[in-house]
Amino acid sequence: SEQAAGGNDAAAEGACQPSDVRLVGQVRNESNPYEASWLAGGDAYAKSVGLTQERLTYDGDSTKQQEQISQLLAGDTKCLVMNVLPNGDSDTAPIVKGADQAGAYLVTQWNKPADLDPADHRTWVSHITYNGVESGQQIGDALATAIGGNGGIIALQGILDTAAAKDRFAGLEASLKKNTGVKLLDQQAANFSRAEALTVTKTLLTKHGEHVKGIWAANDDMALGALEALQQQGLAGKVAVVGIDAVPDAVKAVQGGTMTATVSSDGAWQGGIGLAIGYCVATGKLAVKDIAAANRAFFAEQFLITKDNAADFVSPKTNPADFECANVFNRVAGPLT
Amino acid sequence: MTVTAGVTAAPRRRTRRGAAFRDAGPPVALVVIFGIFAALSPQFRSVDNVQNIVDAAAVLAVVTCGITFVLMMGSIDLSAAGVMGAAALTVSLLVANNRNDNDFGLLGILVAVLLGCAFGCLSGLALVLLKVPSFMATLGVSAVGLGVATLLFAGVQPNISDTMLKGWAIERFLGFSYLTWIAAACVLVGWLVQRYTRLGRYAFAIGGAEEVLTLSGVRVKPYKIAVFALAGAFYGLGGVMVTSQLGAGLVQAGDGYDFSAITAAVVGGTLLTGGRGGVLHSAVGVLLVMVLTNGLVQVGVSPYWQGGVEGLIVVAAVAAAVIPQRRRNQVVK
Amino acid sequence: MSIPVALQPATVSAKARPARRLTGFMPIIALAVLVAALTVADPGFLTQRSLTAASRTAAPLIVLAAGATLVVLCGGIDLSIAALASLSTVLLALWLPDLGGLATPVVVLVATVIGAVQGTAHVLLRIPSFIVTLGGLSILSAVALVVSGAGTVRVVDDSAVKWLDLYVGGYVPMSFAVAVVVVALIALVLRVTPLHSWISATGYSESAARLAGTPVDLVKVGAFCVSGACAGLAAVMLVSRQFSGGPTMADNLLLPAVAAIVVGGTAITGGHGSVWRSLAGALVVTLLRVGLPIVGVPSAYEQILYGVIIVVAVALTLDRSRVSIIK
Amino acid sequence: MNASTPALEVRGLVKHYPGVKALDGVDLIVRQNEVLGLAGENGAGKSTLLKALVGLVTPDAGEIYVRGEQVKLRSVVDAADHGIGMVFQEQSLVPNLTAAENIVLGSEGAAVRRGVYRWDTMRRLAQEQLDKIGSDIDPLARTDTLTFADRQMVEIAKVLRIEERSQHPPVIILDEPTSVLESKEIETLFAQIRRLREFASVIFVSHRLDEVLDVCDRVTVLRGGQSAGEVATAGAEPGELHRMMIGSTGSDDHYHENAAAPVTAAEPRLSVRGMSGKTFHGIDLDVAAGEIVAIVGVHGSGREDVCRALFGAEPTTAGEIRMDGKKIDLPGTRAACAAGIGYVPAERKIEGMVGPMSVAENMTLTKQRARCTGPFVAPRKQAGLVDRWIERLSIRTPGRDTAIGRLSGGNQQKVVLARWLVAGDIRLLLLDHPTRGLDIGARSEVYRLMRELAASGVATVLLADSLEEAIGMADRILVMNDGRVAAEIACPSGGKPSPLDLVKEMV
Ligand SMILES: Nc1ncnc2c1ncn2[C@@H]1O[C@H](COP(=O)(O)OP(=O)(O)OP(=O)(O)O)[C@@H](O)[C@H]1O
Ligand SMILES: Nc1ncnc2c1ncn2[C@@H]1O[C@H](COP(=O)(O)OP(=O)(O)OP(=O)(O)O)[C@@H](O)[C@H]1O
Ligand SMILES: O[C@@H]1[C@H](O)[C@H](O)CO[C@H]1O
Ligand SMILES: [Mg+2]
Ligand SMILES: [Mg+2]
Repeated sequence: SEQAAGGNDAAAEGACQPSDVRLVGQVRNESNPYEASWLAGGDAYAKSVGLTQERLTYDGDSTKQQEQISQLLAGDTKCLVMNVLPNGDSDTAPIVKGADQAGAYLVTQWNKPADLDPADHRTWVSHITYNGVESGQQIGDALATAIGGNGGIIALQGILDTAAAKDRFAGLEASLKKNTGVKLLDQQAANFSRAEALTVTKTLLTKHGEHVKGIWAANDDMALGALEALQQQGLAGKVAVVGIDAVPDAVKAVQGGTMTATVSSDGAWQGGIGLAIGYCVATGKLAVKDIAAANRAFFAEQFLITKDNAADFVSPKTNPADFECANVFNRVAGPLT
Repeated sequence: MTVTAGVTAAPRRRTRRGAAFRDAGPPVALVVIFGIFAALSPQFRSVDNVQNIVDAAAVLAVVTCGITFVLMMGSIDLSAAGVMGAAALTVSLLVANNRNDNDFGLLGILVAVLLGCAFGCLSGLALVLLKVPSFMATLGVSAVGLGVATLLFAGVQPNISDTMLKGWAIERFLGFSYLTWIAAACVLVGWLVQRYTRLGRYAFAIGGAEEVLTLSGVRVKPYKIAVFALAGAFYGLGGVMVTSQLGAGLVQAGDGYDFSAITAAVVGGTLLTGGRGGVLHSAVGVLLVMVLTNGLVQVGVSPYWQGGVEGLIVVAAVAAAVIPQRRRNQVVK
Repeated sequence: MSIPVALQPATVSAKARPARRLTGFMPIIALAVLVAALTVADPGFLTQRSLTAASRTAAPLIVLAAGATLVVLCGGIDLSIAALASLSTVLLALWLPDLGGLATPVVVLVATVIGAVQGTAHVLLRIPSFIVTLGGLSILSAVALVVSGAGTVRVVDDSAVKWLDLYVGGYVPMSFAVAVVVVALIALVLRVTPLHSWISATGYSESAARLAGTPVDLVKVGAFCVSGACAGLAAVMLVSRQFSGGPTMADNLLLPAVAAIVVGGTAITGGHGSVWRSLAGALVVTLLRVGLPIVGVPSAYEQILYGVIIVVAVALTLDRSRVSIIK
Repeated sequence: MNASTPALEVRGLVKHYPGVKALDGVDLIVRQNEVLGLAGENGAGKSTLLKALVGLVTPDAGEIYVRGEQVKLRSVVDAADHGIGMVFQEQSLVPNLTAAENIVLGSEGAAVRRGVYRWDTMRRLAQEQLDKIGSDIDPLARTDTLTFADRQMVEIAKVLRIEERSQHPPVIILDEPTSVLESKEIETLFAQIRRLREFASVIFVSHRLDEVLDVCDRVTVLRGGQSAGEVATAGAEPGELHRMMIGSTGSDDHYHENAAAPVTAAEPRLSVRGMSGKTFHGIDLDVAAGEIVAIVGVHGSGREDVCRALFGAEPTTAGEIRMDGKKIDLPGTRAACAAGIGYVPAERKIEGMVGPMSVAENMTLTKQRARCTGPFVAPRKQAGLVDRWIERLSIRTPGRDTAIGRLSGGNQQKVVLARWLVAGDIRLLLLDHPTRGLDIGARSEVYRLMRELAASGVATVLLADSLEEAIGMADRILVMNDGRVAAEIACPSGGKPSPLDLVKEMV
């Protein structure tokens, strides 16, 4: 026989009482600022509609994420809304399949294989991400400008087998093609980790010495680790550093001039918007078939943050209006490419 | 009542003491590997880089120092990651920081170290009272430590502004950072404890023949707990040092240190079955591991392969070190 | 010679047996207590669907733990199982398009061979299994990273592994059934052949076993082979539920697998234990991993509870009469 | 305390273990300044009684009096405070500590102040103890670098710390201290015991009854956990003791020399040419079917390693080994087993048996085929086989499923021997101290067994426990000295050499 797990029928779509909706937010852990702000954003949204968000964290462990999802889907799924950060590209497919079968409304963020499309699914309402190639290129360009278009840089890569790491590095390569005076001296993986970035940077600094004029990091955590390394080598302020995520410490560093640029990823908004989209569909305020194809999988708006505009991002304020059913797609920057 | 000896003192037979041949393997391996990298890469052999290697070894050296005492007893300790995380958060919230108005300076550091000590006690108690094998007891304690760290983290990254603690990573003395000197002091203290205190010698003896200690009327349990507590204190200090390096208290401060420390200790010649090795052995092991990680980057091995090559060399180094000691009916677990 | 030492077997059975039997059932008791506690915390937890999901979830962990149990029984440890499983998911995903149904046995075979290589290195080079397999872990991870191109390998046509996602009798996940069959098979083979004696003798006292002519080296290499094969099979299960292979997919299952073995009551020092115990242990660990967050324990407390419960569980299940010194 | 108060008195001591009554109301008196012998068969309860006297075993009933005062001994420290100390049956030193540390272990006194070692003081304290027994061991040598005999000396030096600890004359307990010593070392030990008697009381346990009679003033015999009587040693005969131990008359000819058949086989069963290894060089050795060849030599003569090398458990660098004319390669113990070679190691506890496993499993560990049908274990077949051998060797065990670790030493040894016999395909037996720690009865049975095996054509290489044993059992004796065969002495029934003949060649 086929499946034990039952599902809701499609006819039930949009038939939920607002008070029956179950909101679940799942991220890797609560121990980094970015994901903590995500969950906080989710909590705030849930509160605004008189509900509470169930928080799930899986320690960056793919198998644990799957296990939690299947256990979740084995419970009451009638009005279940999930806002999920899949650990890696490969984790999205089984989550989508499980949600589909159980009839749970699902919004995924960041990671998704290119050939998997929400439009082919019933309850996978939307996939949201930021354009990694674009952000990688933007900070690459900013870095090139900061070092005067000439000189060596080193790159710190994220976890090698994630789309975020690959896209951002592809963006850097595009930027390098444009800025021919800039030379990539070395690239090492520091796994999105502040501590690893510190040691790797120190090693690369001794390896390349004076030639290092800039450091490109695939996220802010690594950029902050690289900043510490510079400080310990007495090079703080002499080498330009760029990152991505706009975590508060990085924005402050940009403001203070120790970092050159970062790109906004708005954790609090991400935590709220996924739940909002699902809630609107579950309660019938938004019908899946009415959602434009371009909004089923989209890049969210992101901004390059430099010294000029850093003040605006020091404390990212989410606007409750963003989460109203009519506005949930306000921050769409374009369809996935 | 003592009766004076009826036999006159016999002239002492001399037995050779001091460094044994079997201990020579790891230092030789260290020199060889260093030599190879030095030949391959001019940057590698630069003074700056040697300083960099030693500086980078500081935290691992402190953690390995602690784990060595546990390994000498024949137990194992996987709690470093959790304990370091908890200590990192604790210290970053107690010294001057961006989250609260605390500014306890050294006292805060002391509290973090004592917290590590307390976690070590927990592991020891679970082993001694509940009779849970240390592998599991310390794994459990690590989880508890991470949980406590996450609670303290509470969503906002604590950054430290305490100039002394930050200075540890930045200020230098004779070319090496203060952290490196702290690590050197730890190794020295560890060595003294190992050689000149009952705690250290009993840890060594417990690994050699625990049942004999009991037969001699030694109560082993308090020493076991004390060893785990001592190790915990070293991890606590390790967490503080990571915080100094990163300028922030991270829940992940101890990520990966548990297995790296065990690897370093074993590469240095400490046996997992206990009763052999020591703090100096482990210090050599730490340097060996750090030379490898640094050297592989310096000679430009692809990041994809670095872990694999390192694993291969570690296995080869241990294999080479055990060759002189191979016997037919030797037990290798 | 007649010596009036009291030898009535009656005394033995009256006093020792029930206690022994109770410790034998401890893993099951721990499991039952845990399910009860979770149900109290969230009455909705104890449903057929929920248990079905949990057993499906547990399947790869059971298989991984069962295989590694043999190595532990021999007195060693295999830290490479999870990395080997990750590599196997990559290989399976890469080979499925060309080999189809044949890919599964081929991957299991390759994993077995990798296990054999590590076992051989351990016995020939006399390096502790902890170090060999720790080295193996990094090497296998590097290989997985390289052959996968450091990314996920999608399985578009999963028909060859789909059978593992079916349900037996509508309720029992096929993967769980397979896991139970694997455990039963290993247990049966051990029970009806001299292998059980050989493995326990090796684990309790390697030197005595060797001098009694036990093929200690072969037994150990064999244990590593089974451990490898099980890692391969666990990988197949993961691919069937994940529709892809990834170079780090199973990495985080290492510590849970070891925990499952120890929570089952198998002595980490070797000799005493069984694969059945590991099955129960794997279920306990799975329930802790998924149960705690699902019944609403917040993340930080979840870790604290996990640490405490797992220590208490081991305290309950370990049969101390069989292990003289706990390290 | 007046001079007639016993130093130590035990009344009605009882100790149960599951399935066994180890002590069943034992009474014992140890007078001041006497050496009391304690004799009894394996499993009679000697060690259990002695452990109760040092607080390691808590008796279920009974009283202990020290110098007339009733005491409860809760731990070794407790016993030491009452002046009672013990050298255990199995060596109990920490191998990776120095001799000095082992000597002061548990009562470091001035050698450790506030947890900090004072190596000089420690060295001096240890030196004082070693001087007492006239040993020239370096106190700062690691214990595992010492010879077996030296380690035994360290144990005795250690137990003598009692003197410093208690204000009273100590009671020193020696549980089978001689079973691992050689005759010269035994002489030294006895001198020490006689010296101790000057100021202390000693309890001495040995299965060598002549020794017991030699060094003790009085012997108490235990049987089945009860006191079976006592004998003043002056003028007593071993036979008399033995009778008390077993409750009936034993045979006088322990070695069953009459049962020895002349060796007739022309072709040697085992033929070794030029075998060399780390500790032995150019060994030539022939053993015929049905022949018992003993190898004698002092510690370090290399005979143990020769024995292990023949079993493939010790690497060789040169030489050739043939069984029945067929060359065998010995990469490991498996090949030796397959060639019909069996080995009984001296270190029974560590190398001979797997303690937590059952008698049945230990007995069938090697010859699995004997208990299997095809590749499968046949429980019925195994039960029958094991029970048959339990009966045949009169192994005293609650049952075949009892863990071997819970049997007495002699019975453990019989199980280990039986391991090689269950399949009936043994051709060469290598016996390394097969009677170490066995009582006379058990020993006699092992000898009978060796005779039976020889009669059925099994070749035997014996590393005997004593020269007498070697002479009594062997058809031929090889003397090893410094890794080489120094002499070969024929030893036929009726034409036995004297121990002196052997000693001449050994040094
Ligand atoms: N005079 C001394 N001062 C301080 N410690 C001593 C002294 N003599 C011996 N020791 C201690 O005794 C131990 C054994 O001494 P020895 O030098 O013989 O062994 P070792 O080969 O160093 O042992 P290992 O290889 O285990 O370190 C030493 O490790 C040391 O701690
Ligand atoms: N810890 C124990 N658990 C169970 N039974 C035990 C234990 N210790 C001793 N026994 C049993 O108690 C009895 C007496 O043993 P004990 O060791 O005192 O004998 P012994 O006279 O010293 O023998 P041997 O001469 O072989 O050393 C034996 O039957 C033994 O099996
Ligand atoms: O946490 C990481 C990084 O911070 C990055 O911003 C992308 O998302 C996750 O992979
Ligand atoms: Mg040394
Ligand atoms: Mg005894």
